[in-house]
Amino acid sequence: MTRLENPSVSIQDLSLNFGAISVLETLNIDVAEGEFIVLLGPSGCGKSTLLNCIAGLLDVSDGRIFIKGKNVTWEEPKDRGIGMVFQSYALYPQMTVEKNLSFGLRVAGIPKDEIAKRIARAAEILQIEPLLQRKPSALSGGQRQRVAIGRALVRDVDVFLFDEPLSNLDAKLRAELRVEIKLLHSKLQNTMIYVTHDQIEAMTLADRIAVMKGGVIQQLDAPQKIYNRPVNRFVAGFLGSPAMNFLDGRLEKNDGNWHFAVEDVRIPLATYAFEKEPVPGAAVFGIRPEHVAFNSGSGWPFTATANVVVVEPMGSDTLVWLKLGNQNFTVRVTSERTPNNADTVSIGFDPMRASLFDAATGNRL
Amino acid sequence: MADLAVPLPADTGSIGLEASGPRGPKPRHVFSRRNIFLYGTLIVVALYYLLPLYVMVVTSLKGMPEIRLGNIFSPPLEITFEPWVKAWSSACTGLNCDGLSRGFWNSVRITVPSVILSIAIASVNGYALANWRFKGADTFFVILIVGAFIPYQVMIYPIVIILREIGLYGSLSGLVIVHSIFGMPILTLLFRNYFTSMPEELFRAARVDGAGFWGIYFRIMLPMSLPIFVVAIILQVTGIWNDFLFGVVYTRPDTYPMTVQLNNIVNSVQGVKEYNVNMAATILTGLVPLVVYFVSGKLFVRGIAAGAVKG
Amino acid sequence: MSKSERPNQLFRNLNAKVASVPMVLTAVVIFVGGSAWTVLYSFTNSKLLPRLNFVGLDQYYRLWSTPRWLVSIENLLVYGVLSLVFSLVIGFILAALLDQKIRFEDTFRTIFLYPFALSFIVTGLVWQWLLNPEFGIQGVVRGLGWESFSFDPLYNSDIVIYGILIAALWQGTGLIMCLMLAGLRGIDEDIWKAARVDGIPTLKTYLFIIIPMMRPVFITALVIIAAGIVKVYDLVVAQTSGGPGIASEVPAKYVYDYMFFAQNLGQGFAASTMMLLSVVVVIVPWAYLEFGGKKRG
Amino acid sequence: MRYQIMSAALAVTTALPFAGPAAATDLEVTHWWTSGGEAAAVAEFAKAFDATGNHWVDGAIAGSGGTARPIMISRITGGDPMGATQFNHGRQAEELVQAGLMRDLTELATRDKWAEIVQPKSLLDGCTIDGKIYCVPVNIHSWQWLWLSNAAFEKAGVPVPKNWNEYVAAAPALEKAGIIPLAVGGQPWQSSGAFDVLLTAVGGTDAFLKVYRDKDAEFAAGPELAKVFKAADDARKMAKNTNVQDWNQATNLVISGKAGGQIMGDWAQGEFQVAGQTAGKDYTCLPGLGLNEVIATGGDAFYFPLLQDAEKSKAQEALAETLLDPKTQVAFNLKKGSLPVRGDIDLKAANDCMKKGLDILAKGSVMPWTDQLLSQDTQKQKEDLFSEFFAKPDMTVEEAQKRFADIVASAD
Repeated sequence: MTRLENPSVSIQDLSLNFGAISVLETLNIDVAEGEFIVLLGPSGCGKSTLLNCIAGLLDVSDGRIFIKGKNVTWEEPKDRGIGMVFQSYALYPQMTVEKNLSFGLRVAGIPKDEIAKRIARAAEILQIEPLLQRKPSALSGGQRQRVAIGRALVRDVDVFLFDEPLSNLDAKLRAELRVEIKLLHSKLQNTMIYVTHDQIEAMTLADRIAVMKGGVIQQLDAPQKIYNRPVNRFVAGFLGSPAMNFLDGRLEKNDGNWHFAVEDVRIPLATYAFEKEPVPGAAVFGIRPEHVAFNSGSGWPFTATANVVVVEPMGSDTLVWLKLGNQNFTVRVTSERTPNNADTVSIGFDPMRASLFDAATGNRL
Repeated sequence: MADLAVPLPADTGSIGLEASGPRGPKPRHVFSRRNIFLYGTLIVVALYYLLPLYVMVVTSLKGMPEIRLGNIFSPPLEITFEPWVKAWSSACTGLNCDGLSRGFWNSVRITVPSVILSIAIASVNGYALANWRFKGADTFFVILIVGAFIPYQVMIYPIVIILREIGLYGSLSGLVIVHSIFGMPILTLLFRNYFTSMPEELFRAARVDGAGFWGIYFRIMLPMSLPIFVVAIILQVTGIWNDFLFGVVYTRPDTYPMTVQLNNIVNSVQGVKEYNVNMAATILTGLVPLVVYFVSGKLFVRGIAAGAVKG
Repeated sequence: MSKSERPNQLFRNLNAKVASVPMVLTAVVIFVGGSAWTVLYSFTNSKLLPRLNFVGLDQYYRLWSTPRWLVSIENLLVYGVLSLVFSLVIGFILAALLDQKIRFEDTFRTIFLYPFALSFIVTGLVWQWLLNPEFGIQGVVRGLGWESFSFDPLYNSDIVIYGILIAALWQGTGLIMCLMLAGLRGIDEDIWKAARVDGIPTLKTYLFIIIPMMRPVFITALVIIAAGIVKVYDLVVAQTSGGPGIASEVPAKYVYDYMFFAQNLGQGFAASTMMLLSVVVVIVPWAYLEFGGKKRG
Repeated sequence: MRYQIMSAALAVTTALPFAGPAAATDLEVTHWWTSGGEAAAVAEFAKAFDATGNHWVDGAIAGSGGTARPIMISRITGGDPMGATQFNHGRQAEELVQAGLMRDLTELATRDKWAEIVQPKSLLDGCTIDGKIYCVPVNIHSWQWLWLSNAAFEKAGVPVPKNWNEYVAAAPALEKAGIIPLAVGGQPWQSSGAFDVLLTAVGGTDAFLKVYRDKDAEFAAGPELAKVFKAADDARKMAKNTNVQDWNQATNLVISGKAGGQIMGDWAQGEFQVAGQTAGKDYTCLPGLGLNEVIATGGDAFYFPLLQDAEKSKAQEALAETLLDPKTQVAFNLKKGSLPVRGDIDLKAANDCMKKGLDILAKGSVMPWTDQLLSQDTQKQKEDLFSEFFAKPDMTVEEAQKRFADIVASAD
């Protein structure tokens, strides 16, 4: 991978195993100054473990961690210049909000007036001034998470670590706080590393997303890039809702042109940008539901007919579940163009927007 | 729950559907079969549990002639507190005729430091095991738990030797150490389970905040551990107060705890067994743990839930 | 990565290690050391004082040909199985009854729990008194006119162990009930709702849904009861002194009597080694599964 | 240990300047004499010892010797010895002496000529190990007594028996009158002791010695012992309704006329005395069960752990002297119901039963007892056997005798 010039956080060849079980395998990431990185993946992929390693809460088996150019691999968490926000807020229940915010500072022996100044600033930024004298049990979930963020804020650190901070909140609050975190980032310009399994959070917040699976980073890229050009079938399937359509078939070259053959349909691949010169054989063809349209004539490089199975109106748009031959296929269309159940419709798309994967390795072709 | 049977509301006029059907709160009966069975069982069982206490109290208030004649369940015809006075201040063992009073203060002097020391050690142990696992800690813990099952008799002799070698045999501090050792397995287990059940993120947050081993223990964990401390205190107060074996083996007569004195009084039969004095002595000896229970029973149940059930 | 960069492993978590010193000392010196010492001397013919005069397995041959030891083992098995079963069953039933949102729950709970505050010595004395055939329960019932009524467990060799069991259950079920109650309270209300909607009868809900969910509570209760069973001593001493004859002897008492009354340490050590062995065989695998090697998520 | 010695030495040096002649030294004395008669007797020792200017700190441990001995031994071996402690003289303290934990009293004994004053001589033998004297015998206790309640026999309408055989014959009449014929407490040592008494009475002194001194297992399995077991079987049947544990409760059954009699040592006499009963009028005593009038010279003795404190060591000597003092001996033994260890004192105040005992002693019909002959281990096995035998009616006489012979075979 490419190394950044002056990374804020740099992880080099990081490995972690519990006995024989390998949790993280030779990870490498560089995070730029002020960058917002999201670690995304299904549960058990190692994303929280990686975050805990960065925080110093877990001892690594091998590799090094640098923060601000300093090797912190064996440093205590408090000495790493990090602040951390937890999923369950982890507020000290017996302390008031103010005491919660100041605990770390008091432990570090920072002067009282300095503590007061920092708390005032954090409280202002997060708009929690009226809550300072309350106990955590008297706060709502959203307020608690604000306080938890405030605790990281007052530490005056370079790197913020978020461990699924919004997972315990209901959908509405989650959306609100998501925006607040984004604002906070643009205001503070700190480096932030954010763990989540929610792809919307990842897409909306991240400068770059690291999609993880099985302790390995699958792809580290800007959100749009990951969405549009996933490097393998796992990443393609994990991002996007509803998930990308996958058709199992064969890659064939007929008359000098590449085609993807699925059952009796042949999809021309003239517009598709191959990563490298392909070879014929089994492959998977992926296309996102919103990149397919109901055909109202020609103009698409590829068209076919399919049977409607279920129609799901979602308000702004509609999901239509189809059968293309024997394979399931979803299409997202605007609400006005909704077919009826059991209709036969014709569909079309541009293979330029599709992704082709090797059937065996799952890698992008 | 137990409100009286609610009469069906009077017909308030037809609204189209069946007018006389059930409406409003479902009627309930105080004397439903379920309730009779439930409370009946509970009361019968409660009687079984209360019977011995009742007999103890009643007997301790009777004079000896009445005990010889009457049945043990009948209430005293003539209430006398003499057995209590005798048990407390003048029952004899050998030449010592100062009853249980001496043993009471010995028990206090043994129980207080033992409870404090054993809980201090066990809570720190449990905390270290739950949050600061180091290599080999589990092995020691397993040994400790297995130790909870070892009959005390196996250990009496080796401990006599160890105490002799460190020069603490027969002293109060020796006994305090013994109590701390034998209280350790169960208490450590309780504390470990309790601390494990606390959200680990809290501990992580405190570490990020820069608190160390002792900082987290005293400033984060301790203030949150009231329920489990109550359980530990109750278990230890009753356990140590009620101990007989260690009290008799590791102390000398002038520091005998109350239970040993009780045993002495009960077994020092002078002619006829004075059952009323024995019962009074028995109640007096059990009084301290009983009071502790009655005062903190609710907290005990809550603490048990926190420390014993999870993990 | 070169390993030399790591700080000395010994000093990592130093405070935790220092804090664990009492535990480690207790585990190693007292429990392991004391046990090893006991096992070692069980192969000697030590009498009043421990002496390293080895006689091989002689003490064990004698132990297993002593009727009293065999009676003790049998008693422990009977007592152990029954007290385990009854403690769990009674404890659970009481907890289930208390969990019915009844009135006076606190009162009932206190009544069931208070005997736990009393020592075995006290328990033994009270029940000795209640079970005395002359003026105890038997005497009172006979006095009421039922002359042939017979209930004298403490003076009947065949059933004396049940007399001890009655007292032990009286003393110990309260705590088990407490544990079970805590366990029941920890069960998600939704489970009950689901069972009710599905029309599963209460009894079946308990048997097939609730009890399996309470596995950790049962294990804790099991440990507490089992630890008490192996150690049962004071109660027997206070209630029957092992009598009538040797009918209510238990292993822990055999150990104590032979070590101190008979002044035959070797024999006492051999008996305690057998107890230790059975404890280790049963407990260690369980303890290791339960507490060892388990990683936190 | 070393610290203790040092601090003890320190205590001595600092204490010396202040130690005037009147300085009272506290000496803790442990014993298991806690019943009414016993406590009254031991009070005599305490009184006499306090009169020497020292102070008797009473360390009574209730229960029985079996409960108390382990505690005493733990304290001596644990490095926290008391000033003096009771044991039954004989083999109980043997190993403590061999381990050098007990004080050698030979010097004192020679000075005070114990060899001359202690009667019978065998008593001092029990205190002697490797030619050195380690204990002070304080009394002679003999087990071979049958105590009978005159009131009970009167109620049953039969004459008070003169010996064991008549007693067995009178049992049905007693039973018919609602009286327990024979009281045997539940504590194991009582049934075991009762058997030994039957062995001397029914089998004779020689049989007793052959079994316990010579450990003749073949003899123990033989027909002569079968006779004794037959008698034990009678006793078992007569005792089956005794529902008490302690020996003095059993004695109390006799005192109150609820039981016909009890086989118990002479210490039972103290209980009759405390209850205000008179020998001959209210109760009858039959030494040797009326069959074989001998006195076993068992008894109690005081041992003195080796102490580092010079003051306390001196007090130990004062206590030893006090214990053997003629006046104390009389006062103590009258209360205790035992016989004095000195032949040169006059027990005018002795009651009928004690006089019977003194006569037998004077005739020289003495024999050693199990405490001297058997190890505690063997005695415990014997106790287990006989307590089971007495409690389990379905245990056959033959089985009991076989197991008895096995114990004798492995005895030491």
